[in-house]
Amino acid sequence: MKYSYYPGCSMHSTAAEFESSFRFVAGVLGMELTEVEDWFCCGATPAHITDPLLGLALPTQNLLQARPTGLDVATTCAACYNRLKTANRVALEKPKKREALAQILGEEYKGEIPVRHILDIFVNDVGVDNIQRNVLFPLNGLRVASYYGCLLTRPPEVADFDDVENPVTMDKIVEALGGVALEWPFKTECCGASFSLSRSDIVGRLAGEIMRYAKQAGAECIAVACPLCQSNLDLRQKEASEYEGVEFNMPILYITQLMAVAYGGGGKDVGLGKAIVNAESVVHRVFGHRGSERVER
Amino acid sequence: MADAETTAKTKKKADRTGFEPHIIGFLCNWCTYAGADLAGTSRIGYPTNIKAVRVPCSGRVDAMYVINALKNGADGVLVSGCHPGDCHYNQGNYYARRRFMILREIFSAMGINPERLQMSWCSAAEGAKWAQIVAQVTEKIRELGPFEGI
Amino acid sequence: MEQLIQEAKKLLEENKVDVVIGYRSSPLPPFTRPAFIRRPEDCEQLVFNCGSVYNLTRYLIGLGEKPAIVVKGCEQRGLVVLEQENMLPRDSYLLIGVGCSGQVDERKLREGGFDRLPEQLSDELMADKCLYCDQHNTPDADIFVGDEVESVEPRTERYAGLDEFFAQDYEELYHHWTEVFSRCIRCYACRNICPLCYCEQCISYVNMPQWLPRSVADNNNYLFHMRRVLCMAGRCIDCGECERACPVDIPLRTLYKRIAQKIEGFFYGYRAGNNREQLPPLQDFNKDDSADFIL
Amino acid sequence: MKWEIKTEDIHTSFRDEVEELSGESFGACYQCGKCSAGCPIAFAMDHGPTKIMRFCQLGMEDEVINSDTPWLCASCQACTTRCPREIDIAEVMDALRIIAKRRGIKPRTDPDIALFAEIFLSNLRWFGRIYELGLVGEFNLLSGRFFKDFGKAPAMFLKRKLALLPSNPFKWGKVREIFKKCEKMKEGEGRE
Amino acid sequence: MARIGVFVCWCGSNIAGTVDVKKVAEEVSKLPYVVYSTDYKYMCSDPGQNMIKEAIKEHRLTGVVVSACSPRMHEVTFRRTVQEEGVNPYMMEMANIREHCSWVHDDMEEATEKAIELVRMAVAKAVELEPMEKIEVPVTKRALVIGGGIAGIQAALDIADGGVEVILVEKSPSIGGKMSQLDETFPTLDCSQCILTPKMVDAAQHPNIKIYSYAELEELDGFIGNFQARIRQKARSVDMELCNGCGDCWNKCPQKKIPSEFEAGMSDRAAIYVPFPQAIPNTPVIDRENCIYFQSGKCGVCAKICPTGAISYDQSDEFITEEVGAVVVATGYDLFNTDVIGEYGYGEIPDVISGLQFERLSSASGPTEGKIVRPSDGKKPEEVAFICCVGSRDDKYGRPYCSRICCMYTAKHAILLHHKSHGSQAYVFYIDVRAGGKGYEEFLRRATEEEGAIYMRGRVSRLYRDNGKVVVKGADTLSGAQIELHCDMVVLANGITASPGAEELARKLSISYDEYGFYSEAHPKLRPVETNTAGIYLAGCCQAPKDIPDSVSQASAAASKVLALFSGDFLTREPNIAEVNPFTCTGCFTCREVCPYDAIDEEEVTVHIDGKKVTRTIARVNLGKCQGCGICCAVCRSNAINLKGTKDLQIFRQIKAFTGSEKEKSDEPVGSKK
Repeated sequence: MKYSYYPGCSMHSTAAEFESSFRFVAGVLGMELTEVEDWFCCGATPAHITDPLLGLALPTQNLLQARPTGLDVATTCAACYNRLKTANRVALEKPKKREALAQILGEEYKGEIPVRHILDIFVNDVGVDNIQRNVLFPLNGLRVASYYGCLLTRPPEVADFDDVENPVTMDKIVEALGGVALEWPFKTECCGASFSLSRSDIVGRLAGEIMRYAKQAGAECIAVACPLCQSNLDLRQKEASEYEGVEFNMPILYITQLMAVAYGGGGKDVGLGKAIVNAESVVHRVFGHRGSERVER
Repeated sequence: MADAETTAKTKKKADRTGFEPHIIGFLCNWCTYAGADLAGTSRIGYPTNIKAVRVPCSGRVDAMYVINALKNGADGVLVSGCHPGDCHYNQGNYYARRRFMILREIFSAMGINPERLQMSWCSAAEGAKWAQIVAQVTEKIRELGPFEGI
Repeated sequence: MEQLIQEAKKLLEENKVDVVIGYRSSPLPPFTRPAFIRRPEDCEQLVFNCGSVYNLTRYLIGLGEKPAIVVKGCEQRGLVVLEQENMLPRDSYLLIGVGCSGQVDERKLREGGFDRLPEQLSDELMADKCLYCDQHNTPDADIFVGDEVESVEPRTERYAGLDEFFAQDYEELYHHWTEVFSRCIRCYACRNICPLCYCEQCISYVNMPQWLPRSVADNNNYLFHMRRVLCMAGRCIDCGECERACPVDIPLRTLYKRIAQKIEGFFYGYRAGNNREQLPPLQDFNKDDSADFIL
Repeated sequence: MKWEIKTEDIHTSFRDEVEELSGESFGACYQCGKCSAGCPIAFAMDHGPTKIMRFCQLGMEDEVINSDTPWLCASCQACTTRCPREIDIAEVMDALRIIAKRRGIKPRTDPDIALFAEIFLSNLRWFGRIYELGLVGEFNLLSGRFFKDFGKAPAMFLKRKLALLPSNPFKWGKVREIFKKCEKMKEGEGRE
Repeated sequence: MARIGVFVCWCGSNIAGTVDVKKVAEEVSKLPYVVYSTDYKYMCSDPGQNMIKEAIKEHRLTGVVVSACSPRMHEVTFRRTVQEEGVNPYMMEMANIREHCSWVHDDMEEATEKAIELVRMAVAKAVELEPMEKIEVPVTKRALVIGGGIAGIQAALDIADGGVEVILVEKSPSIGGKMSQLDETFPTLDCSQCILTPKMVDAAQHPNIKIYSYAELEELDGFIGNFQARIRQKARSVDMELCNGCGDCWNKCPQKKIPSEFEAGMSDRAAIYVPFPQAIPNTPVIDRENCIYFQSGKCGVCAKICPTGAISYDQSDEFITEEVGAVVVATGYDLFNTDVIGEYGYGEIPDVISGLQFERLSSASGPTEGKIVRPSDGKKPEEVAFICCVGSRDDKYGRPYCSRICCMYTAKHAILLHHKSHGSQAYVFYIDVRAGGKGYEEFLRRATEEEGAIYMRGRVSRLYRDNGKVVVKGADTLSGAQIELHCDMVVLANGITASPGAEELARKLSISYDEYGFYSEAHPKLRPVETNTAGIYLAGCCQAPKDIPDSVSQASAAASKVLALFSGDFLTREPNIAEVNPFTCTGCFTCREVCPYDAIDEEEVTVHIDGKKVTRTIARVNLGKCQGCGICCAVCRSNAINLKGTKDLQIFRQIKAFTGSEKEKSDEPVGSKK
């Protein structure tokens, strides 16, 4: 299994633990990753809400840079995934825009490089059986609310690997790791990450509701697959708690971190200590008190 | 439209010099023939150049009819049927469309101006459109001049 | 060659077929003649080479015997058309497939002043249809004999030169074709050799009404050939037999191919004989067909 | 809010402008309200997305471009995903923001929202990848919230969540070139 | 030798004002075969018609050309005229010199010239006309009705009352259809079962109706008046003669955990079952897929317990062929499958139910005996939301059309909730309320004014669970508010979709259907119960969504069409249909590919070729099916198929006559332009 890997900006900074745990997990599962040469930011939401053409040109150029390898492009970040997939769709379906882009980029891109989110790769290429086979430390019935966020499955014409209203890929992985995947209603509700810095009042309410429902379902932690979701839910937990009037203390973990834990990854790989909300409770649930040393200090 | 009408009405034969095309029209019974009847009932004038042959469906019109019309001295041929989706026989006009699309290509390839074969959709409610079609086709064929082929 | 003979023998010995239709050598190598082999011992006569130019499928309709037939890749498309037109069910013959890397063009050989073939059949002497061939090995064969031809890159485009030729204006084209067709002596060789001309009574014989005047005067040849183009539209597989058979060298393929080219463009890439499931374009329609020419 | 609409108000070029930019057609909207019903941010908006769509249908430019709604849209695409007429409402919101910007209008209740996008892009333009400390710092500086999130920064440094220096150097000339060409194209459109 | 008479009509000044009719008559008299020509003021008047008759006698005319108005106006008149004088009616041809000439041209010289040409063309055709006889097709006076819902029952009863035998085929074990599942019906709130069951009994007891329940149409051959229907009687595993319907079998059946189709899954049934107590016939069937005996070979309880020995495990499907002359298709509809709308969580949230499930909850014969309770815990629902347009007017789910019944049944549900669950509050989320029927608007007003339903204009975006309640994320576009309700139960007003297998049945019947699987009527306005295949009629929701009164009306309309068809012993049809020349037909069947009516049959003929006898399969036109479009003729390469009344030769003559004579050359040479 060989892939081009487009990490996206967050993976090299705020989501360093996503990067490290993903690379560890990829190694365990036998995925070979080649980073897209000289990749740069996909422009995320700000680019396309400012200038739609710019919002397409940036991801398209990245895909052009990935093209020589001929491999599927794997991405971890939901926003990057959405932008790259959209670029593909435009290249395939909107010849006028494709031409305009070719003019800007000096090269025509026809949407030939498949863009895949790692959840898609895990469940559909690696397979749940393989994910399960490699487990060394089962999650011991850890109750996990899988939170997909808004961009991973929307719009369904762009993001097409899972059900748009009730996605299940992450839940399948959690179950395979020996955890309990919780049925809860806010899997795809927006957490307001785009207002993370500018409007913490909005974010407080949105994140608060998500956490309330997770808690209601009995979650011990929330699993995410997007750096923006993670940092937003993690960083804004104070505001969320204030809005709901409850102290949540809800660890927000990347699904790859949970996988890395179950595969026996070292502290550096797992990177549990990077979250602002302490994730020690999770480690205790899996390893008992022996596991404390796994948390990187 | 208005122009076509005035052309038809003002250009009395006596005033005209030059070429008057002979055009044969194959009209489907259910739409175009009825549309032409409506033009009559509504007294919408048009040139006399086209003479109609009533056929049940534009799908009935054999490509050989068109070829033979030209062979026998017509300067142009018009095939007119129901609008897509309105064919009395559901699909005859679709077959006709393909047939005459190809026939026009054969004409082009063999050196006959494909514009000598015209095709139109005209419903039973489109009397005015029929008059316009006649004027338009007559004008087109007039521009092409007499056909002296085959 | 040996395999062809052995297989043919087997078929006849086991009474699987009544006749094997193939090629046998002629006094004018490399050209061959059609062979109808009914006895196993005659199978030795069978050959296949670059002079096996005939399209033998012409013999199948109304044969009245169960045949096995040697068919080149390009000609197999004709069998598909005949099957679509209910003339020849697929199970009525056994298809002996061969690999063909190109056939010699008699006319080019003649015009080139060769009295015999050079060792290697060069592109200059090859039939036009072979230069763009993308089906060197008979598909759908019941028995394949000999070696498959490795894929050879087509030397020319399928419709090479047509756009340039037909860029002439109508008047020039008209004069070209009237002149060309004035040579026609109405021997009907083109029709008689065509594997797809199987009408019980050709329309050119019908006289009530007389669609096609029979005399060669009055540009009637032009009319006859226009009707033939019409007949071939969406059906011609470009086996080239009509042109080969024409005693006065009328370039009929130019017209047939031009229409095939247009049909491929108009009707979603349709190519006669490609797919038995796909209806021929004039027996089919699509609501979204182009309506550009309609007033 | 406008209480009176006259013929001349309806026949403005505004609707065309938005349709052109977004590629969506307002005729398709039958005002079922599903976009407003499912919008996670609707509580903070002055008009729900359904109203905005209606204003666009009627060419009510002032109401639309002075509304907070497009600025508050989180681009979560819940509306787009669920719209029974398959209208990309999120795309319309993007278009409205761009048009508001063309008119030099800033979000009324919270100008910072626009600011964030601007800073993000200038970061992207100069560094190719997003240099997050720079982003937080610059944003707080410019928005006048010097000490906002101040408490969080040390924690994030300690956890090495915020990189101190821009990410590894690489050929970012291409990025600037894209920016320039896109701007040129936009100017070209403007002149037409 | 043809002897043609030409009659030029003045039509008062309508023609004579612009066309020199005298000159026309004179000019055409010079044409070959024309032995008589004249003109008259009103050809269609009695004296005019008599003139034609006289001339036929006097001049021994074999053919007549009437040069007057459009044939669409008076063709029938003049055909009758010549027929009365012993000339075959199809030997009359009209030249349209009014609509196509005098009314659209005003230069007399030109118009006259054109009129002469038109008449010349008509004469040319008339020379080649052939006598034709109307086609008489014998009619089998029996009807097949497919589908035993209210539409099928009504059609069957009406036809049977007309004295015609009816075969009624129903695919489920009982007739009754969807209507039997309903509680009360809008807008009068009369009990559905109370009005339906008497009709079901009538149908069962009618001497002219034969019911095949648990049966399906396998194949339909033939054509109008002469269909052969092959019916598959699925194996019931119960002998209908022996069974007395005592019910011991289904009471003792150990497999009782199968969701009941009739109760919309709200309760269970046994593997041997009658769908509901009033079922007709009241004979159970064994659901073999769920029967322990059929699945494992062990059990056999029902056979042991049956007092009459009616259980018959070794029954197999039987095939019956019935001869019928007409078919009424009344296969009904299915409810939109709400599972696909992920945001509504139907199937996952137990208290989100379908409209039909609400009917069963509310029905006195339903699983709760008419007590409205929520499925999750059996408690009374205090707050109930009703969501309209679920799977209707929704392009996203491929259903852009309005299902026409949901607005009204939702209003009914709100009223029933108010009646049967006191104090419960109904919230109705709608986009537009469509209440176009008789008494419908008043019924809606009743729901809001008297029964306290709160209507909110907005489509609901999402439903999810919160502490035992269902959260409804909605909106009210009238106030602009976003709405979040915590409800006890949510009822989805499922829209109507085509019944499963509709396309397959359509192919068997060779009728057309739209992109949603609803059957296409022959004309959307003027032929709403016919299909494009003669002899096949439509009733009820298989054609498009409709409510009970509309379904019943259409069923009665279809029945009257059938009875009209059966009013004579023969079906008379115009003779202008295609015919095959067996000598020139090659048997390529290109004609069959293009025929819209499946009217080309195969025929074996033996001919001599080169002294050898050869048997060939050639085309033959089916007299019952051919509608005379002539598409086949135009695609036939050997022109072996021809259309009577528009034969190649006739058209060819017209072409020649148009151009053949003095072709006008222009005064100036224009050159040989191509």
